[in-house]
Amino acid sequence: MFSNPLIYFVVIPVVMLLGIYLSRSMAQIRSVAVAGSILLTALSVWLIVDYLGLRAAGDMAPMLYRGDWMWFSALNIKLSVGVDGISLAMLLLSSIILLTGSFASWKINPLPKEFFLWLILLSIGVFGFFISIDLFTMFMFYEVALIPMYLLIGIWGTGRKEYSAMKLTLMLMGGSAFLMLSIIGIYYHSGPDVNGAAHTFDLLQIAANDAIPHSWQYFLFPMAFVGFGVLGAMFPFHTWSPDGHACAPTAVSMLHAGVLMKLGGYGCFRVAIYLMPFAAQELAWIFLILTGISVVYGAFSACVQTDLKYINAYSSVSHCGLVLFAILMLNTTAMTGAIMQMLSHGLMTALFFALIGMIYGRTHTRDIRQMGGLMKIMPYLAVCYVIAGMASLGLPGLSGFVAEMTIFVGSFENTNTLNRVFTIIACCSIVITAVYILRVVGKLLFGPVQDEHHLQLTDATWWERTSTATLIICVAAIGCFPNFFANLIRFTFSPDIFAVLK
Amino acid sequence: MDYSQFLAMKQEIALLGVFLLVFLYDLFMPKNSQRGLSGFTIAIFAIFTVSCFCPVFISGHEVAFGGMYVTNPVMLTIKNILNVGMLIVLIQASRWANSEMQVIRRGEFYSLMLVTLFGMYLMISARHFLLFVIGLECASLPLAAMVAFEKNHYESHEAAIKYILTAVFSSAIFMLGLSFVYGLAGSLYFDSVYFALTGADATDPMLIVALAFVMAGVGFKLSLVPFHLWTADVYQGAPTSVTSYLSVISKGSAAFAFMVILTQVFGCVYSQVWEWMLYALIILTITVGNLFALRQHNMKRFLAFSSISQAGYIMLGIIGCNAMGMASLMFYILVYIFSNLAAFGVIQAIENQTGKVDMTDYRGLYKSNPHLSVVMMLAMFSLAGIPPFAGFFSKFFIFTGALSGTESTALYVLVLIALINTIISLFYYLLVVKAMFLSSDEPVIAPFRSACSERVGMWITVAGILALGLVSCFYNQILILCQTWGLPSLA
Amino acid sequence: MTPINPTIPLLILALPLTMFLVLGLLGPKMSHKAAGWLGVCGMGTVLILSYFTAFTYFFSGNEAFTDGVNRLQYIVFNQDWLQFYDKLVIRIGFLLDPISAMMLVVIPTISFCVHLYSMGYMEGERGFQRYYAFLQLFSFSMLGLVVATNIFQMYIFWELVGASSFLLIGFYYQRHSAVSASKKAFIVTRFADLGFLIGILVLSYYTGTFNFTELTSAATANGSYAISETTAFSAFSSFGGATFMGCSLFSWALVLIFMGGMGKSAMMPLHIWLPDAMEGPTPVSALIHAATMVVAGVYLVARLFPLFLLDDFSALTFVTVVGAITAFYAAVVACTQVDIKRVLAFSTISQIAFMMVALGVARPDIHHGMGYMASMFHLFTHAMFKALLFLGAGALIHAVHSNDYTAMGGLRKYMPITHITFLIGCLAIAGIPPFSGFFSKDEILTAAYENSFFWGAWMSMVAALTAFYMFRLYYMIFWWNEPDYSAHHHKPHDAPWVMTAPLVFLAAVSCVAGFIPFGHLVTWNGAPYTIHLDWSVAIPSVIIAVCAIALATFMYKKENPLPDRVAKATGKLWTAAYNRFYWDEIYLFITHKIIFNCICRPIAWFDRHIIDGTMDGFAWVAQRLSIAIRPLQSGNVQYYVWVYISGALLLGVVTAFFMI
Amino acid sequence: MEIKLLYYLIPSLIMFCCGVYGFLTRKNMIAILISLELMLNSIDINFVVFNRYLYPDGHEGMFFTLFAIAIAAAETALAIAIIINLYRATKNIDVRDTNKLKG
Repeated sequence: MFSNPLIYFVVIPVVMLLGIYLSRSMAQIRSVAVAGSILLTALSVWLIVDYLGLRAAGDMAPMLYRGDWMWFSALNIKLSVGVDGISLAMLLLSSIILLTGSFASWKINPLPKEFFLWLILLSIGVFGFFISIDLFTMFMFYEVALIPMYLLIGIWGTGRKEYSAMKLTLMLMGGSAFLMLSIIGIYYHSGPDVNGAAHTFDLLQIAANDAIPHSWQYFLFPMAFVGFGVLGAMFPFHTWSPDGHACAPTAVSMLHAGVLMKLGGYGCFRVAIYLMPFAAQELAWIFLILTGISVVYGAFSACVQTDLKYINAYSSVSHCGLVLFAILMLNTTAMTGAIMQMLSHGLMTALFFALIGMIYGRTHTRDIRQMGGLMKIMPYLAVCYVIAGMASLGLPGLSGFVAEMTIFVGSFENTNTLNRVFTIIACCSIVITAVYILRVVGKLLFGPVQDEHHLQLTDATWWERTSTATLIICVAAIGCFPNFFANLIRFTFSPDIFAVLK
Repeated sequence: MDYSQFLAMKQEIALLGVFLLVFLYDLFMPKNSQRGLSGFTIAIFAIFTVSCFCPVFISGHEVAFGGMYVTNPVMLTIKNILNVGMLIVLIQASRWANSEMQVIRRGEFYSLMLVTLFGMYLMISARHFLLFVIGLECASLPLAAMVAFEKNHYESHEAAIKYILTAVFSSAIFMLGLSFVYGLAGSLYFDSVYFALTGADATDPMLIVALAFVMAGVGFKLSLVPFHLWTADVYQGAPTSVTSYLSVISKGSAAFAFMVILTQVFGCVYSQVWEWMLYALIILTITVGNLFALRQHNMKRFLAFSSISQAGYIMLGIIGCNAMGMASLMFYILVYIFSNLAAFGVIQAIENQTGKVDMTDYRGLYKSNPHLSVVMMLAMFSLAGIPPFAGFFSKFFIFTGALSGTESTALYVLVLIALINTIISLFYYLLVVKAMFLSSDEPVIAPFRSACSERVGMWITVAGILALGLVSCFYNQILILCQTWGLPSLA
Repeated sequence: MTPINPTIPLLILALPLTMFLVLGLLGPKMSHKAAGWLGVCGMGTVLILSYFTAFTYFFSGNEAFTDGVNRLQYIVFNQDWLQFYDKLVIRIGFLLDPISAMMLVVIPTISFCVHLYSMGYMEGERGFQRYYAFLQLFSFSMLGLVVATNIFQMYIFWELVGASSFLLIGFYYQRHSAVSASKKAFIVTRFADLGFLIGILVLSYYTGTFNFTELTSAATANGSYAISETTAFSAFSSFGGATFMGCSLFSWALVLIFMGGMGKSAMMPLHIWLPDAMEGPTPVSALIHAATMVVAGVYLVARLFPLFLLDDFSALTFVTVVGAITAFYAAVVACTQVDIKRVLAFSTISQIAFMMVALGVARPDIHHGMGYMASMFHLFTHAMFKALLFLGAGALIHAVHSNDYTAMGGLRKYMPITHITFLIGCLAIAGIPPFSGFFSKDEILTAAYENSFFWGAWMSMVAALTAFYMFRLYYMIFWWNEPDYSAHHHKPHDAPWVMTAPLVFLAAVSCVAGFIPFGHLVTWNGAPYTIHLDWSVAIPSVIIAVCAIALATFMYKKENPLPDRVAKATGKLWTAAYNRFYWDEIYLFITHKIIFNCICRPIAWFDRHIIDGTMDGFAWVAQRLSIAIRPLQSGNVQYYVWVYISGALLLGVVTAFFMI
Repeated sequence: MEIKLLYYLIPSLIMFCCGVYGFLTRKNMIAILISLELMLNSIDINFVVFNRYLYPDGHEGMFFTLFAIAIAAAETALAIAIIINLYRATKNIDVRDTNKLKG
């Protein structure tokens, strides 16, 4: 079992949990967290390199590094792991954000030990989710990732934290209620497994069987899509996002917006569309409308917010909406773009939240009307903010651009009038994005200093610099060398693997 | 008469032996060594519990007394599950039982408890309604005495009055239903009734009313809505040890018995009649239980309503009407015992120390008593069905069990309603977590070290919460047993 | 043999980018001087390299660049950057053809001048290093734009120039006006780029390619590409006559792409950002908002010109109309402004519109597509003299510390070099021979008259206005009445050499650029021809220009009440022109009143109260229900039993009812 | 005159209903206990007559009745004990006053 490299994505965090539990000082906690997440990052980088090598050598299996261990034999529940380029990209994203999040929580107070314990428990859920290809295991990890949010926001958050934490948890659990039903439904219509069992939770097997009756797909697809869509902040199930993000502590916002929301998009294509191609084709239009609304609606809402985190949360609604939107276009290019958008948005929004946290930590306000001219006071953070903003509004050379362009080009491939219309509507979001990003940049960073007291504030410390610089480098890396990532992702979206693309 | 058939009842007989030992110890030991009673009881009950897993108890399908009594490995297992729960309850109760107030009545407490367990054994193993009724009464009447145990507390008396009156009323209803069944089927043997009803007209109003009354009678023990109203009052008024006993052991046995009755006696009229009745009961139970639990402040009362809604989830296992449903039901009971007892363990520890049982008293508990609050949190997460704790698995399996082998959309809708209810339940479980962890107030309860027995109880329950789900052998084993031995007569 | 070492073009792009990164990351650690000279040297190197490249292209006569008759397109390198699917690939490459080679001359020249000039102009400014970093970023983006091998590369760099323009306009970030101007510039051009993007999507969807070489030209034997009407026609026919809202999709695509050009080139109605963009440092205005970036729109249309030709001329007509209206509008507004940079800004708008009109009226059958050549020619000469004018204006502002020409007057005595060079610039733009503007503008007018008399006359009128407002400006600054300069701590004087040297150089170029045989170098299909001045157009336009100058002289040479009287006499019209015909107000109304207040706010409200309210509503309902059913738990055991028995009976009765 | 099954069942039903009615309306707990006894006894009648009239071959109903009587006795004894306990504590056995636990 431990010869499979993927298992270490769960094992390392578990060891980290133990290490942090045994830590006696803040320094030890930090070193465990940082060392562990560096290890995870290194592991995912190594796996990507190795994966590309295997693919280049002609390995055409849909998933590599497969491992299957029977768990609940009676229900044919297995602990199966396996990754393709998409999961690898997501693993890399998660480990980078965990790393930068650890740096961003360098001085977390109070209860640092508990904070990191929960944070890493959350990351176990995330990593586990991305490596699993067994629906049950996947779902289990999915829920593991959800619940630490409650405590992380509730204890270390700010503002109306108890309300927000509760709302977030309940809404996400509401989504997973639909999801659970859908998963059980899929299970009972999955068709036989290779080992002779009547039903299976194995994603690849279910997709290969393609045995879910069409009438059931009509029922199960919306369930699964809405279930994951809630986490993907799909309109109208997105309202947990602004409140939740606004109240969460920095690292949690980072991890949540950066990675956890990606679980939604990932699940949508990996479970809903992958397993139920028929319904995906038939019902895509409903969700296309919803996600199309998400895209512009989030952007318009962000235009009038005054709280930095709310702005970013609504912007996340818009950008994550674009992810789901692209997935629903059901063609290779758009879906590749969706994954790139996930990566891009993950990094970019983590950067945003990190910066907002750092600014908030200094000024103790997130209201843009009470701040101004920060460029003069904390140039490093301000420049980073501008870069994040530029990435968000899709400046070439940064990650947002390549992702959005891939999505738009891909979406336009779809000749359906509705899709076309919504593609053009979604395109409009790039203008609105520019509006709200520049509004913030103009008010917050530029202009005269609003508050005399702010003049005393200091610029970023070394750990904050590390955290933000890492993210910026990643954002720029995707933006400058998109083809590497596109090729990593595209393999999965071939008609041989994704029935819906036929 | 062939006395060898008593051998089939070896578990019951062993339990009676335990009962007698405890009874005699209480009767004949000098007063100065009375303090050893609880330790003695725990010890011999632990031996009994462990030995029940030994091969000597394991047998195939055995029948005694002309088919009135049946045992098989599935029943052995459910009894073992109850034993484990009982053991934890005993351990947790020992501090309370050793307190000055209870010293003189300790013997009765243990004896009565063992007798109720004996009654539950009979309920589980009965294949004749006479034996079943005896078991039922044996399981519920001594409980009334136990509820009334806190002689100096008015609440205890009121709870006991409510319990005994409702219990008798419900057994009257139950027996009225049985009389109708007898009138229709001419026998009280489960299988005879089953065969008699096989050809019967399912729309016979007499049958339907009989069924409703039988369901009401067992539903009382399970506290299904609308037969649940006694629950909260009794749970609140009873001594906490008794409450925890009521909420898990008594409920667990009743759930199993309910499944046996519905599937093995009325199985033939399944789809026509009781399926819909059960749907209604489940939806009502889960929803009403949840809604009541939303606004409770007394922890015991809160857990009472939570246990009502949990009973609704347990009922989902019956719907599948097959081995998987049964296994899920048993597994659910097992996990529920551990989770709920963990919660009650914490409540008891705090109540014994400070006398506080209100949720507002739990504010800031993490600051003063981190371990207790972590145990409580795990219990709440497990009850709410959060992975990786056992509750998640039991919930997932119970839903899987409910939907196994069905294409019925109505059933999916039912499960969806149950799932949506989990959100409400999550809300109120999180309220407890919120009080303990999120509140920035100064803790109400000062730091203290709980008694050794309480800690042992908590360790066991926490181990259960962590291990029962993640370690797959428990469920796998139960399911295999159920597939081999459970529900033979059903399609 | 490769016709050109690919390292050189690569360096042309890589060097400014490297400089940007170096100056951006290490700049704060450097001294101002070091950073400035690093930037200047970097740009100097780029200048040399691109001159080398351009001259190699034009004059080496290599068969990759010309097949003996026509000039060819040559791709130096073309690297895959992002693949969408098998055919549709974004590449980053380097295309050499007449117009890109011409731009390779224009951009580094102006950029270098500005770099040098800024050493003096920006001396001691906070963020000096940052300024140079941004200049390098801009140069990189602009160069990348012009050498783009495919439309998506162009779009990428198009966005990048937009961003660097944003950063440079907002350079004085503590000034509100600068911040809002930069925001406006970015958002308006962004809006235009939306059209561009959708245009690209449509075009690439039907033609299946982004590459210019596959859209407009065909490969020749030696690996180069020649403009080919056949290829363009196949791109056109790949649309299969698809229509949308009554117009062919092909027209839509072109018009949408042109919309991007309208934004960048400040055509009506997307021109509003350019005058405000003058909030940036003046050298930036010279570089970005006069000479290079703003002509990107013209360049874009020129790039896709073969496609525009195919669209039954309807897209070209659109271009012409937009250009003509803009030219006139901007000229009229320029006559009334008092801020010298604004006058120049409107003049820029007007001149770019000239180029647009030139493209719009160009037809291959009229004088070898003369309009195209004229447009590019004007682009070239305009870049030089407009940069000159802006840099001159910068020197003036540097001297008197004000943009407003009421604070100026009689400066000819104090700043002789500036005065002479500025005058040359004015003469050039007014179209007085032998200055460069005369030649290029004359070609445009000729092309316009060839197309139709109406356009010719219209543009002649605009040319007259141009001469008038430029000399109004000139007189107001250098003559008119001398204000009291003693308030300043020193008298105005000429700038240091780093600032005057570029002025002199550009003035010299403006004097001689008109004699460049442009027709031999830049034509729409690469076929060279010789330009002949059409005297029937040239002589009247010179006369008109002289008359306009005379009028300006009459009105503005000495302080007199005539201008005020004229202003009063024209009344509302003058006020409207002074207020730029209220375009800004209209935009403000639309964005703030309509979009912000009628869309964003309601949506935000809707989200908080309706959507979120619904979610909270569920919780509220649950709580209310919880309260509502509370009496059920009354505490009375008889009541419990009552519920029990009625529940049991109901269960039975209802079931029985449904069963029977 | 032949005595039919129904002649027994109807009084039994009436008895049961009286019991229920008594339970629901009496204030005194002892009276409630008496009502419960009525209900239980009516069930006994049911069993006996069913056995006698419908299934005269066996004795299951009879046996059940015997056990039911015993159980009823036990229940009553226990209930009375608890009522006495309550009476000692509060000097009041009005069922409507024992409603402190609610909500």
